[in-house]
Amino acid sequence: MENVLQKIAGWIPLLPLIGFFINGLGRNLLSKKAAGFIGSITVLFSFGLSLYVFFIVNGGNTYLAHYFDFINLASFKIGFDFKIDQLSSLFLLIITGVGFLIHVYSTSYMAEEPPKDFAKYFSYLNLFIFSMLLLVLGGNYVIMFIGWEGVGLCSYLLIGFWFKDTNNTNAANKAFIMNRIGDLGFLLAIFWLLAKIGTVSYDEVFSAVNLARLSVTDIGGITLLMFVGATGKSAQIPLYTWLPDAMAGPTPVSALIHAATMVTAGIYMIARSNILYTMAPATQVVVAITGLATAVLAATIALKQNDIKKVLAYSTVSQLGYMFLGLGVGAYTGAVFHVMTHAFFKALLFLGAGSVIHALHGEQDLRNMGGLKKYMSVTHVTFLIGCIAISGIPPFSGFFSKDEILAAAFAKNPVYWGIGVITAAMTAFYMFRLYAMTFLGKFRGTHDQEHHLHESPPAITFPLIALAVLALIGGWVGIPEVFLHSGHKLEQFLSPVFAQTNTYVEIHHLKNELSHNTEYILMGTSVVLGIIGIWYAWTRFSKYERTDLKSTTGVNNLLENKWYVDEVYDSAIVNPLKSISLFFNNVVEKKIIDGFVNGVGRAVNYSSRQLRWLQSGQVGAYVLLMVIGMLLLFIIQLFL
Amino acid sequence: MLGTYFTFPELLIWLPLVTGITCFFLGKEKLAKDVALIASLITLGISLISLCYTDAKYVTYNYVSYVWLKFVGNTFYVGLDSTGRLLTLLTAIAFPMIFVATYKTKQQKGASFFGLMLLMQAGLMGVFSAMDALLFYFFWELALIPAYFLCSIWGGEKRIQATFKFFVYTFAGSLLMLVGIIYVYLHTPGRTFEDGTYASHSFALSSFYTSSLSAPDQNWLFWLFFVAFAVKMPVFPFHTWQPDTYDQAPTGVTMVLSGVMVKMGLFGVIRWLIPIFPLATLHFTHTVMILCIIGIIYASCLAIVQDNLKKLVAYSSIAHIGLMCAAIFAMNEVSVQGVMIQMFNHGINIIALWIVVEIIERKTGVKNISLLGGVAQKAPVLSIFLVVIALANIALPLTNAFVGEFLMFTGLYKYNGWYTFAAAVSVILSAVYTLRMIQKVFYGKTNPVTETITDISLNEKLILAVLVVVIFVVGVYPQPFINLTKEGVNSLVAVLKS
Amino acid sequence: MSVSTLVFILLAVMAVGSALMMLLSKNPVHSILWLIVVFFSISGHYVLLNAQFLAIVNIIVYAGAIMVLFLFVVMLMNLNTETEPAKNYRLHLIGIISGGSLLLVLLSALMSTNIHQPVMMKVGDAGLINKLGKTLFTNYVLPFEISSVLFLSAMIGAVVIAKKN
Amino acid sequence: MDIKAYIALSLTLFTIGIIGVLVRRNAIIVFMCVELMLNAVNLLLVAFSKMHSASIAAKTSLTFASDAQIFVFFIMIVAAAEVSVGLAIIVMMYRNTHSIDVNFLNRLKN
Amino acid sequence: MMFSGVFIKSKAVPKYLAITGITLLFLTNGIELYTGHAFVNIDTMQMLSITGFNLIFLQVIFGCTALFFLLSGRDFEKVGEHVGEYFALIFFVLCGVAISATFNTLLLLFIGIEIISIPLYILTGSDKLNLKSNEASLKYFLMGAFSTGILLMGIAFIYGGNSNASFYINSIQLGTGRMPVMITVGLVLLMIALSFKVSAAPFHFWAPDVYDGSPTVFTAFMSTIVKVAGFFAFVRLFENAFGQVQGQWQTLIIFITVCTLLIGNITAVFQQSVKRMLAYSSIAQAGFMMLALFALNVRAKEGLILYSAAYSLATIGLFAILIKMSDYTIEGFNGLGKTHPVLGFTATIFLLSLTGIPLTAGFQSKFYMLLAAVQTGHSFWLVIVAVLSAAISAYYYFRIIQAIYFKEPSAEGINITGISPSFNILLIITAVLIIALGIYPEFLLGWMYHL
Repeated sequence: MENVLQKIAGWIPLLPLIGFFINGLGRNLLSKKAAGFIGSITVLFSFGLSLYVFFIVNGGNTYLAHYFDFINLASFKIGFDFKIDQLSSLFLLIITGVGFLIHVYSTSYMAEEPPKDFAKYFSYLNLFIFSMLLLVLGGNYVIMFIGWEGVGLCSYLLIGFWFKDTNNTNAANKAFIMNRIGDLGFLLAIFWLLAKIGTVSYDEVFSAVNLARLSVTDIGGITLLMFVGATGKSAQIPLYTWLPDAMAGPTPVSALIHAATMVTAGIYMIARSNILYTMAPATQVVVAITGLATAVLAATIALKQNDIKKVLAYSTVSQLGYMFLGLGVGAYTGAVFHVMTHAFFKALLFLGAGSVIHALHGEQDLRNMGGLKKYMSVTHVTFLIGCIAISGIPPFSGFFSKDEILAAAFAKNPVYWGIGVITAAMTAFYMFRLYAMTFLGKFRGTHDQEHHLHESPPAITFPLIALAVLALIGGWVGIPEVFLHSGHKLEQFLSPVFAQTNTYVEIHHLKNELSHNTEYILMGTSVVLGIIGIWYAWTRFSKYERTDLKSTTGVNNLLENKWYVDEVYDSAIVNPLKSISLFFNNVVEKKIIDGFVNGVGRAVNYSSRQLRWLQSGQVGAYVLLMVIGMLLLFIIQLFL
Repeated sequence: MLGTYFTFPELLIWLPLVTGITCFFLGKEKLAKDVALIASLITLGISLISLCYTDAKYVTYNYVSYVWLKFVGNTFYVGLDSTGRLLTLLTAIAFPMIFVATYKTKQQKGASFFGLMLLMQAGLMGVFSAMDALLFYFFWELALIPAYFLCSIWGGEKRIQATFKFFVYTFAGSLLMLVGIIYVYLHTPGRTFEDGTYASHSFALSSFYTSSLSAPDQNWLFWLFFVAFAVKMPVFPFHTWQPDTYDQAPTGVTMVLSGVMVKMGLFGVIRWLIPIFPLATLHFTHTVMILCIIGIIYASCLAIVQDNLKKLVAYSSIAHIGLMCAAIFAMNEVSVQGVMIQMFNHGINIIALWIVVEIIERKTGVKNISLLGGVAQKAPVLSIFLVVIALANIALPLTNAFVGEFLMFTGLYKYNGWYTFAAAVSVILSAVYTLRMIQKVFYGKTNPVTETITDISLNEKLILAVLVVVIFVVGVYPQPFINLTKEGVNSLVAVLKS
Repeated sequence: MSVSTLVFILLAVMAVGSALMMLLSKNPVHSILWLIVVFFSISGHYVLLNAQFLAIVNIIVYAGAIMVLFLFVVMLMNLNTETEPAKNYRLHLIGIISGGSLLLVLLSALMSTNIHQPVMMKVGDAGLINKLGKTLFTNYVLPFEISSVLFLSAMIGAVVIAKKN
Repeated sequence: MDIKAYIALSLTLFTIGIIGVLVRRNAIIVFMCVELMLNAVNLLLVAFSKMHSASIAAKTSLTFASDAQIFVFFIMIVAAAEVSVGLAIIVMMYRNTHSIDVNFLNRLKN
Repeated sequence: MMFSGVFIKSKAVPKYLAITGITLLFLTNGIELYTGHAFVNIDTMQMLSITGFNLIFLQVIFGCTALFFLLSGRDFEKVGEHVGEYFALIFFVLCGVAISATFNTLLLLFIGIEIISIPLYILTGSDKLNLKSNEASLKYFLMGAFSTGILLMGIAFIYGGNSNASFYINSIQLGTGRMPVMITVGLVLLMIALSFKVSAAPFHFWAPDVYDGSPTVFTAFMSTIVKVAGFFAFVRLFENAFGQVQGQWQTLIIFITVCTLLIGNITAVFQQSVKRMLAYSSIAQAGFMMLALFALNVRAKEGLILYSAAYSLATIGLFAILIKMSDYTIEGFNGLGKTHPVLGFTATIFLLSLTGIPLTAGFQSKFYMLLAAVQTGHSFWLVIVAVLSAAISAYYYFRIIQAIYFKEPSAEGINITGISPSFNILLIITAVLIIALGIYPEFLLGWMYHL
């Protein structure tokens, strides 16, 4: 069993890698069909393997697969290990599953690309799957970091996929650099761990012995640095601005990387090191507040966006905020749960949006859409499901996960809950604003667009349907206690992962239980607020007409310009860096240092020119100088 | 035969030296080119073979010593320890790469070009295998002089001034080192030679290690040596010769300079500075580190605003070297191990980077980032290679540089967290300038300059492919290299423990 | 205050005085003549020191040969009139000062010490010609031989230089 | 008679010679000043020889004392040789430039 | 040995005879060095001391002179028609060198130096119609005579202070503790006079002008052989006579050394004429040789031998090339490497050696000097000054190398006359000698300990 697991676990990431190589090297030879097929099939296979692994793990046995020594020194040893347990297997399913659907979707969505780029696209996509799997499978932080940077690279490559346009490449650079900042935090955390306890493998780090060796400041510092990493990857304040720009990439990419999988890496990491966070309450507060703030901020911005993908992007950011809130208040299961559901409905929404954009030949502005209901029914229905799910209306999946987080937040601090619920309402509002502006009313686009309007091909609709189903039922694995005793299958499934935390919580009595009534009340309020949001959006935008008069109240500008965060960053960080570099280059380097070096040479030249005048060419002068020299010597010798 | 008549270090030194001298007399460039290529390949073969004989029982294969200058107790004493082995391997790899990569580029008086190149190789080999201070100094200069001529004869338009600065700079540095060597020499115990003659002092490395130097002496001698090495590396305030020289030198030479020659400085620190002046080292660690870290950030910032592709690479190299130097002075097993492996990796990466830069410059005739763009459309293969190499240069995981930098940072962190934080900023900055370069050069729309550019030829593909393979092999499975250098690391760390 | 002392002082004053005159006189011929006076007084000193041979040689070689040679050259170039252009007085001042201070330094150094060795006067046969002759041709034969080389070279040199071409 | 007197005297003459070399520009005069210096040396040497013969007359033979005088003799020889060459040079220069001002020829400088 | 020198010089004959003469001299000297006893045994009353040290030095001198004759013997005709006389004068100088290398009494030192100087006055002025030459010889003569006066004054005081009244340099009574004032004064005067002869600052002023003014052939001769001979005399005198009170006069030496190094190197930087530049560089090299005087230990003596060989060879070779050239400015060398590869290459070797690049004789000599200086164990900063000035020297030497290799030859090319194959071969031989000395100097130094 063990070595079977080892082999299988090895093959899961290996298959996409192989796909990457085939597509990457043979991209001039492969036809589109072949490339797409290879790309998808490899992922499909690894999805199958993941399922297998999942069932084994569900059987209760986890396994640490050691392949070879990555780095092996006297003072520490980093193995190339895979950790196969509940958490990783769950993520495996999400990644490969959603990944596969999106591959299929892409085969049709990217069809216009020339075969070369088509193959390139799929190779990138496979590479991404590979790195993501590495990230979640990694048996220690270093392997996780390898995947961590790998996904960053892939998102960079895919955002800049259409690199002829400088905006895209700018967005790509921004994404990579912001991620890099986060990665730095992560890296430093790893150094810290190595310096303190000389190991990075999960099992050893979380072993009681090593935890005992870590002081409070250590844990606090390490967790904070890791969280910095998470903010980079998962687009939290202050490093979230890259995600909206990342929408420059192809839509499936946005669905896969920037909604379903990569951006949840941060959550995965924190969930993975849950015990550390549980032991660092200060960090938890930071995480919770950051998450909450991000959720609110992003939601507010999303209210005013007119680019369909931008809206979704901001909603992603805000949902991620939710997850972090969950992590911050210790509801790790809830966070992971939300990751899952979010993966379903957000991928769905993005793909739906993609389908719309595809139908409108790249039109992304909501104001030029509307009334698509009658043209593309499948997309419309699935999209609607997605919207309801995200708005947290039971029994759709979003409800359960979001509710769990909110409940835990309330348990920790009612204020969290209050803000969270308001955000939820906003979410409902802007999602349905989006829905209404897209599908309701009458078409506001140009005529030939209207002419070509059509439902998307099956390759696109099939994933939509699949995801819609998941978005609908995906939440039922986590039915809260209040409804159904031991209905929370997911919690039971994941409990081994969070066992340490739970025991710790037990010991220190950190958990304060909520009575069932309060839970009912909370749910009720959130649902009601959600519905209010939906209703308001419906009434306001179902008959939306193009109006050129812009409402120019301060708040409006603020929101439309995303709180001017980008501008602030530019003026606070980017430009200063540029100017100081220029200063170094033009002043310090050229003038001071090099100036000094050349100055020495010039000094020699100058003194040479001066000394020449001693050589006056007149015997009298020479003798005089000699006599003075004699005088000097005598004085030195006789009187000194 | 091996071990009795010949030893690896001798072969590695004499082969390039002899072929180099012969090259001068082969009039025709083509012929000289081929001879040089073959010779360098044989050298590579030898150094690869030598990897199989690292074991202690092969000591006669790896070490040899003849009496040379009896009066001053100097011997021709060369040997391959683990550090030296790694760097000689790097040298051996570098030259054939360069010869193949620049195979197409014609230069007048080619024969002497290749002759000088081989002489330089001999010098480098000598530096890395010399076990005698005077010998070390000889080779040190022997490596410098050909570089000077190569740069000044075949360099760019401002070559003479740039190279001259480089020369005087390094020459002054090494003279100071010479004085230092003499001073230490006079504090070494006497020795009797194989043939019975007695010298009151000796230049042998071993007796240098056992020299009786008081702490105050060490403190100023340290700087005499360090300046020489710092100029070569170069460390922050002594670096100004480098960008100009790299910019002006012919690319083949630049590859050697940046790929191998800078390692001379690091190597010198590892073998000649720290073990001889342990007290002073401990005393000045912080000073040096702060210099290095300033250098890292400073150079990275400069790299951000460079328009000249070559200067950009030069500054990035300064940043990397600064990190290595800092890591050496952190002086724990991890950091030194990192440096060892990184010396090799940096060599590979920067050479690969230069090859790409050279191709671009040759194809477009410009080296200004601002004038380029859209190359990726015209030369996709080239751009893929560049992206890979550039990412290796910024130490992305699974590339070789990641291993080195990871270890160095870890070790540095063990030494002092704050330094690590400061130095690690370069991780971000390096991403900034590298991506900027990729974007400006390869992405975007094509312009008149890049319209006509064609993709790379087979031999270039071959070389780059080899290098990329090395990059990934070391990046994914670094353990063999770590084992290769372990012994050296331990010995060095042991010196500092005591 | 013996008579010899008196003579010494007289000769000393004479030597120094005439040396100064030699220095100051504008006309080369005059200064040559003054120099001859100096030589004579120095020879006087030799006599006083009972080194007759040197005294004689001094007169013959210097005053006789060398000075005449000088005189001859000067006449040949008929420089007897004032030819030296207006001098640079600042330079002179510096020269005199430095020279004087050199003298002062040396004197102060030498006089401060307590060397009070008497100089044997009017006695001792060291300076007599037979003694010198013996020594010269026994102990000092080698330098004597070598000096011939010197003369030879001087001769050839003079020829090379002076020969018209 | 104390040796100091002689030292003083010859040093004075010597310095006068030096000053002459410093201040005069007529080559011949300068040369004469050099001769004066030599004579000062001669005088001093003779004085020293007598001094020594006074001090060590008792102990040893006086051949020592005559060393110095021999030396003086050689000095004269050399001086003579020098004069011949020197005057030749001066004459040559006069031939070419019709001047014996030492500063007249001033092509070589810096 | 000496007399063979005297003997040959007496008939003034053109080049070939001279060469045979010098080779004869070389051989006799060599044989004597090898066997250890002279041909003509004459009782010199210990006025000459024949030791391995002196003999090896003379060997070097004669060797260099032979090479000098071979390389630039032809160019004597350029100067004037008295070729025979020139050779004769050079032999006189050699005789003087021999004396001043082996002298044992102050008298012979004085005479030796005079025999060196007087012919040099002539040689300097031998280009009679050239005013520069005249000026040079006049300056040289006047200042030389002046320094002779100082030398004599010094000797006089030494004699006066020497309680056992003699001129033998090893019999000077220095007393215990601080040496008597008269000796001190004499010593300083001697030091001044000899520094003048070896053109050490601040008594170097004559050197640039004289070297520049005199015919290049003779400049080559006197800037090398004569100078090192002066040094040899200097070192021997101060080692044998005042060795044990070194501490009392080292300050002066340090002062002189530093002045020489700095003034020589720095002033050389700006020179445009190679000839004049070499004059200054010779001063700079003198500064390095002064280090031997500063150290006065075994290494110093070995270093001095090595230095005289290395420096003379390189400079003679360089001058031999320079003589062939029409214009002496650095631009004159432009593109020499292209038009005359052999000349260019050898010139580069010579320059590298002068700079002190390893594996050339120049490095070994500098290395020995530094070694000796450091060995003294005090005033280390002097050594630092020395190496820094060496770095400066690289600056001006390499300007010529740059001209040779990196500059394009001027349009009409370089007009160099009278390059015979034999000349090239000789140059190469010289270069090879330099390299050989650089690789294995002990081949030469071993002879020191042969006797």
